[in-house]
Amino acid sequence: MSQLANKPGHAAETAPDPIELLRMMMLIRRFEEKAAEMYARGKIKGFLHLYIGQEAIAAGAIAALRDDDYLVTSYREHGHALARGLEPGRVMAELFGRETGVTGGRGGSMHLIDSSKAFMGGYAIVAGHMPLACGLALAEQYKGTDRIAVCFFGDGAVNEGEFHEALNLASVWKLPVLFICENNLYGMGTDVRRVSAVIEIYKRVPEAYAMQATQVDGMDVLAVHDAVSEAAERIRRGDGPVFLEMICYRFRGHSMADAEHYRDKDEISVWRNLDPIKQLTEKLRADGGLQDAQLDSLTSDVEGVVNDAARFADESPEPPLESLRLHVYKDAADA
Amino acid sequence: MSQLANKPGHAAETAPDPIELLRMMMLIRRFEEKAAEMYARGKIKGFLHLYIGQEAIAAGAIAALRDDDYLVTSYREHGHALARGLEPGRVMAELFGRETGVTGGRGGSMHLIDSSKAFMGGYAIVAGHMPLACGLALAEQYKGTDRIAVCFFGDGAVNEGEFHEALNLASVWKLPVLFICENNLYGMGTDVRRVSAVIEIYKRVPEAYAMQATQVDGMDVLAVHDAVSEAAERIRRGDGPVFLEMICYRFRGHSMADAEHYRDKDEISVWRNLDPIKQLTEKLRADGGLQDAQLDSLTSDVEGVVNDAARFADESPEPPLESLRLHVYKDAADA
Amino acid sequence: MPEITYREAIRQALRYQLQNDERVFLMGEDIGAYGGSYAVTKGFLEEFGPKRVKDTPIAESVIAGAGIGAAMAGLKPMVELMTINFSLLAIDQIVNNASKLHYMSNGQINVPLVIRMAGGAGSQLGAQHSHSLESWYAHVPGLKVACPATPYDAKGLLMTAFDDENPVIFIEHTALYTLKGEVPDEPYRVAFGKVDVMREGTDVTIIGYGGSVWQCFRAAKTLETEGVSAEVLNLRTLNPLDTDGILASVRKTNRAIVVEDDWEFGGFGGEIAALIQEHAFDDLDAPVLRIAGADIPMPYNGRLEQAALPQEAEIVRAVKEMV
Amino acid sequence: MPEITYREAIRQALRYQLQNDERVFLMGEDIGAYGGSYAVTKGFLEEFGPKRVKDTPIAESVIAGAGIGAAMAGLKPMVELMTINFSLLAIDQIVNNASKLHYMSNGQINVPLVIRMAGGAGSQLGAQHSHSLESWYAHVPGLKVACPATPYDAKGLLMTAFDDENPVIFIEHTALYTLKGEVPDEPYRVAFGKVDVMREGTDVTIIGYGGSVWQCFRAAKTLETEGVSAEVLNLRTLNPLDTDGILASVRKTNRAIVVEDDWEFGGFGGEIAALIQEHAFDDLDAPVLRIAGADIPMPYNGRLEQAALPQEAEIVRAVKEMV
Ligand SMILES: Cc1ncc(C[n+]2csc(CCOP(=O)(O)OP(=O)(O)O)c2C)c(N)n1
Ligand SMILES: Cc1ncc(C[n+]2csc(CCOP(=O)(O)OP(=O)(O)O)c2C)c(N)n1
Ligand SMILES: [Mg+2]
Ligand SMILES: [Mg+2]
Repeated sequence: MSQLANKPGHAAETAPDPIELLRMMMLIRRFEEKAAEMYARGKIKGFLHLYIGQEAIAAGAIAALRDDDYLVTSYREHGHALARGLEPGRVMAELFGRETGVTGGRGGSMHLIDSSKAFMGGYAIVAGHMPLACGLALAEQYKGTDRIAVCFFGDGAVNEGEFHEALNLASVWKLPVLFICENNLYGMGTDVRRVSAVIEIYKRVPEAYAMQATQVDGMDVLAVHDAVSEAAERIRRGDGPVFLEMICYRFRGHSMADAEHYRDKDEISVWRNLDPIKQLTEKLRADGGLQDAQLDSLTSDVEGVVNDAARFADESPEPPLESLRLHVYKDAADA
Repeated sequence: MSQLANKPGHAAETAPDPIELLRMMMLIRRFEEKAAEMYARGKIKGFLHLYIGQEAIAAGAIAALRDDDYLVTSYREHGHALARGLEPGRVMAELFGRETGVTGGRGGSMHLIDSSKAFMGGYAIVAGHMPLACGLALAEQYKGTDRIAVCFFGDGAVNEGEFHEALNLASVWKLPVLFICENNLYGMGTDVRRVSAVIEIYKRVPEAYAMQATQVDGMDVLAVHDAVSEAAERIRRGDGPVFLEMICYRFRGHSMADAEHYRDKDEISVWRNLDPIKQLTEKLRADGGLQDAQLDSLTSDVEGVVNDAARFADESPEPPLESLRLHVYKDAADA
Repeated sequence: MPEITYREAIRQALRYQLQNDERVFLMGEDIGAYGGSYAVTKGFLEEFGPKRVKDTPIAESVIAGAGIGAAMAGLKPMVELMTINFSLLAIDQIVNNASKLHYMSNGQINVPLVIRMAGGAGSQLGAQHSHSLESWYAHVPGLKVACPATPYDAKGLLMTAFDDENPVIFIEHTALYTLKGEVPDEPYRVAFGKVDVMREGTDVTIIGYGGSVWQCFRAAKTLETEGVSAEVLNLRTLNPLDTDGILASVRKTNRAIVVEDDWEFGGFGGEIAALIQEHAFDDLDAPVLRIAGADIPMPYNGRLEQAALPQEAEIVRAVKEMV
Repeated sequence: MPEITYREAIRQALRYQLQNDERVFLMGEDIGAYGGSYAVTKGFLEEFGPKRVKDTPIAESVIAGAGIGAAMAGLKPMVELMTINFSLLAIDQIVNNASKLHYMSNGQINVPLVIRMAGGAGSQLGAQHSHSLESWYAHVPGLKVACPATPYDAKGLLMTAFDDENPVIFIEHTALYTLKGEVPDEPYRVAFGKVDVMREGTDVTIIGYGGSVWQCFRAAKTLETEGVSAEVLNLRTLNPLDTDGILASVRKTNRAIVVEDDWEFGGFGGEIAALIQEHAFDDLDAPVLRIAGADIPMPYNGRLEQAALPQEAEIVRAVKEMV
């Protein structure tokens, strides 16, 4: 089996650096705002699903994982990609559909992929990536490594058949998968209460799948980090899959096309008060762990990164027309 | 809505007649034995899945339902068909593929259908009929009747995505469906313990789907009858779906093609001792509710019915070749 | 006649059905509170209430299956699967139950169900959201498949779909929702299995369906300026297919070209070409050509996407080489 | 050369792969303790252990998806979906993930996955268990589709499938498992995308794949006794398709007929007919004909079932009318 075993990745299961978490959340936020702006200017097309409001989850969870732990996620995945360290410029270029994008402009916003960073993709079929997470985990279990696979998905995915099939298989085979449900209370315009037999989603898991499941405050990046650290450690030990429900809220519409008739202003403003960036900033300031100057420098740092990303994307060439039929099949010769 | 509402069917939720239940179980048993014989003689082809060992469930459950409650079930459905009162001759003729069969020889063993008796079919895609049960129930809820839909399926179906989607929808919409899982401990050669995250299947239901779920001794026809009566009443009242797990055992292989390497003889003989027909016979004899003469007459009665059925089937013509392309589409003119 | 959009035309048919047939109800993801992902059912929940307009969980198999079951019980459900891409998750229900039950039951049961879905590409939605799989559904006996290309067809075909006693797969092209055209206010039907000769011509027959009809139409106009008279056929339904109508046109023009968004290899264009050469072999002055989508997963980039889709210019070029 | 069955030939390829490539494992419903529903993997669990031979729950989507995921992570899974009928429940995984990931990832990821399934009809399994949907898979860019017709092909094509870096849909015909033929003991490959000229002839080209090859072959023998020299092509793979090989034969015989079990309307035969008439129009002395399954759900009754499937006699009759 030696040829198969990967060298262990960087161990991340140590205490989090709150400033680093703050910076990442700020980066994601600014990146998404910029993406929205670029969408309005017609630089980005198709569907664009912003992660604004949910930054604590990607930032906290991914910081608690090892660099070589596989990530698979949905179409709302810019945050996860940035948190995993994909270059902001190449991510923005992908949204622009440029040759320098992480998938050369082929995938677009919904399909960011960087396998060199074990970022195995954003997927646009609700719950369709959950079986892939099982397979990635199965492969590592087979090879005998201690890499794990982490699967992010929404509250809407929970009612799909593939959710059920994936959780059952992961449990029966004790696969090293961490399931992270980002429950932002809505699947498009559908309130989770109207479509899920049980509203506290994590409660659907332990009895049905004999799997440990916990609810986490998804607006608190430190809580997310802790819960994921603990879960990852357990999974890495070989104790089987874990399910975490992260309660959160998206501050924007489902996609840029959403007129948002289905949520009321009060609800939104309650949640905006729980803004994960605001919460952490306030906490750090109160603790004395963050000075004004430091915050300013983070802000301008992030601003610079995002502006550079947008500039890089805008200056990048489109993929050549001749590449149209490339990579439909992999040739043995490519190997 | 008046044009839609059905007149109420025959109310069956009364005390069961144990002799009638015994007779039905004996009929199913003899019918299946005859079918096996006819298969061996090449009169029946394709797949044949016998119900022997599980008779208490079809007999007990269906006797507890109203005649107009919809039934949908799997490919192991001869017992359900007979219990619902489909003519044994026409059922056997269907297995023979004859014109006089319940679907004119088109459906075969796996697809018995008699809509005039609300027997909405046997289906051969594992769990694929569960959504249909939701739809039938939805229609009656929509029309405002108190008919319910009853869905029979195996332990193997529980891990399919459609199981999950159906249970969730039924719960969210409070559909009048009764889910009856016939847990005979194996899906083909696969022991339920190797593929289900939780072995006591009913335990997978209440927390995940907010649905009442109970385990029932599926070898005890009276227990089955009682559990189904109670569940049906609850559902008919509008209190939403119910899930019953019936623990049982099939005495024969999965289908006629099964070499049965995966079960050991001891296990089989333990279960054969729990034979539902034997159990009820002994109980009734002990109670004085069944005399030898009566048992003999039941035996010969059932024997006669089954022999007649086989003769009827054998003497029936094959469907004419000209009918090949009939009923692919329904013409408005047919209506 | 009033000019309305393709979207509005579909809305009119749905509203008519909801108003006039109590057996009709709508069911699907985000068709109610959200108003439909393409805004087709906007306001319907308010107008008709939650009994007639049902928001479902994201669970395509049970949505389709529950629609089939309700149709078996005598209702006339309209199930929206949002897009053809998601219909793959419901395809077992459609193929194994909806299409077969009438036959399997020897005519006892039928499934009067309309399944609506948006298909097609062109809005940079990437590989998983850009399918045109009409050919798959057209291949399945027991199903009917309608692909409206105009607002007039959209309303008329949908009305006919509701009259049908069989499952109808109704595929709307995403790029057409804002297209305007003349549509009578009153209810009317467009027959299944009858091509619409959108433009008469004598030199070549250009055949399209759904979105591709418009590339055919524009190509025909361009060809006219270059002295080529092209007849344009809008198929309207793929199953039933108006083979006679196609052959009649080809027997007149002696040349045919099929245009579709779907992948060329193994696509529906092959069926049409095969039928034409089989039944009008001696009438053909040239092989039947196909202009279709490139045989690749759809790229996100806009230029690549357009290059992967059939273009007017390609049709013009192909026809000019042919005549 | 030893004579072994088609089943045994598949077993040999699987055993070879399990013995020689530690990345290979098998996964599917009842492939272990039960021995496979067509006994293809009988004894493998005992021989290779549960790590290499995995019995799964009945859950086709996650079986396929887990296979894709494991392939993404560098393994070489062989997923058995039992039959093509059940593959409909996994088709979203196959179409939206397996076929597209290499392209969507711009070549970063590939999915070296073999998906085996039994297809075809003829054993009275009824409407839900009698599909031949090869054409659907052949239509999807990014997938390869192999349909072995002989024991020799079964082993050789399966070996090639394991060498391939792409997802391969490997469709075995249920009626062929007991067919015997000569198969070398040692490993060998049969190339994808090369037809096998099973019989040379000059008057007509009869094209089949999978099970239908044998109807073609028998028809050709009968035709010989009636003075007609038929060339028989066994396609071996539908995607890639050996268009050149087909055209070379048709250019020689000037007539072609395609035979397949699948429904005729919208089936793969249409693609072949379309390609032939497009590229060999001037070589054709008659239209390309198709003999295929009747466009109906499959009836259980044996006589009706046979009437719904292509028969040798029909091929003979059609060829005689053609030449
Ligand atoms: C199988 C499938 N069905 C429907 C859709 C359309 N759709 C896209 S996102 C979405 C809502 C998903 O909600 P959730 O899982 O809660 O994720 P969120 O968008 O809230 O992050 C729907 C219905 C889809 N992409 N895939
Ligand atoms: C979707 C699907 N997958 C696989 C099969 C093959 N198959 C037929 S029966 C069966 C086992 C089902 O077991 P269970 O649900 O326990 O029912 P039982 O046969 O024990 O009555 C399997 C795997 C099928 N028919 N449908
Ligand atoms: Mg959500
Ligand atoms: Mg079972």
